[in-house]
Amino acid sequence: MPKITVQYFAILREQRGLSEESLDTTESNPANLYAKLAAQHGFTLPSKSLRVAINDEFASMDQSLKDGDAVTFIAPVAGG
Amino acid sequence: MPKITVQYFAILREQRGLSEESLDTTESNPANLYAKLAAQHGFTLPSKSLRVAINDEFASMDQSLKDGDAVTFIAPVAGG
Amino acid sequence: MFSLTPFRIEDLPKPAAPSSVGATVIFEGIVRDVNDDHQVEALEYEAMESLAVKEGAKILAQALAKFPIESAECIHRTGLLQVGEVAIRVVVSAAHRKEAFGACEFIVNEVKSRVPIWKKEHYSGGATEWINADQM
Amino acid sequence: MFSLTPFRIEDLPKPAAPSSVGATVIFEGIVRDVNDDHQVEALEYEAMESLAVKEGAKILAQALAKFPIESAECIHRTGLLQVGEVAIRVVVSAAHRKEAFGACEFIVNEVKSRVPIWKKEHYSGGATEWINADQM
Repeated sequence: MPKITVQYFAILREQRGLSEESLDTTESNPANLYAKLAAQHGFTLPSKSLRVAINDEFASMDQSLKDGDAVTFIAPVAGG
Repeated sequence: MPKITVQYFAILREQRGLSEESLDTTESNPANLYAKLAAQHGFTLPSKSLRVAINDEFASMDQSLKDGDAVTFIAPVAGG
Repeated sequence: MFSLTPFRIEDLPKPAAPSSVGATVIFEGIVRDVNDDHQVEALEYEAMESLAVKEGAKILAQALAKFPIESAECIHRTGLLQVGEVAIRVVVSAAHRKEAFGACEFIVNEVKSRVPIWKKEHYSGGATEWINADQM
Repeated sequence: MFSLTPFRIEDLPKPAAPSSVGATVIFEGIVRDVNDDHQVEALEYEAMESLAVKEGAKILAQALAKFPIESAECIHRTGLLQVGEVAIRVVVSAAHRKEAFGACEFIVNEVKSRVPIWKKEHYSGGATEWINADQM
């Protein structure tokens, strides 16, 4: 089963209660992975408001995940 | 005859060779006064490119001049 | 240069401009005391540093390609900031002012909408709230 | 405050902003080394001080009436300036950035077109020229 690292920042970090975790998962893409994690941990942000980064690059929510990927779900930003 | 003070700045100051002079003049307004001074001193700026200040306030080129007025012909500005 | 920094931006020197520069426009985004009628005591910024620095550099490169400017820099703070502190500074230099203004505003807008930095408001009374995280 | 000053603008402190300010936009107009393909060595600014200060104050008042901003300041140097020196600085503070940018650009444009300040370029080789005084 592919091993994926998930990083959390800001509201997602607080709702998850940690900054990073390693998961063995069969979810095929970030969208499915987020849906599963949201159900498990009660994330309040809907999937459509998120962007995702894979290995520190912006990516698509339906990009295939492969073993070793680092996935970051990016809540709506608010810099400045 | 009304006594008028004329102040010169920048290119007009250089072309006149002084910063201020007192004139006894019968010219009725700044436009006529400038025409006379331009002919006398070879000012290169056409009257239509100038603005005028009377007693440190912007004024019209056809405002009547009265005794004691301080007149400044304002070449096109170039601040900043 | 796009950088995230823990230092007070106010204390950093501004970049020196080459002699072909005729206009510099500087934007400073400052923590203010009120937002949506809430009394703000402090702001907490959190960044995904790896991607924020990359995305910030991309924005500056886009500004340099899109506008005839000489240089563009952006510094963004992270961590807890008090009211009155500078959270972001953008400095753009150009031969002429119109492009300096345009590029500076472009960079600020893009940073605010694209760079993975998040902001949590701390209100008087102790409540906190992540900005933009509720109304999607 | 609109002021003409003989000091180096770079050495003056910037005004402190009240806590309701979220955005400060600063414009600096700098003496650059080339204009219309002429190699510029220095610029000489001359002002009709009495009227310039009055007209400058009027422009700032107009900006404060036209834009929802908190404060607006403008300093303009006079005398001989070398390449790289700041000739004019405009500082606008507002709750929000859009208005700070708009008001700052408005003030710069108005000062350049209305305030009685003149500029003489000194070229390498010794020639000089009053700007805007030839093509009317």
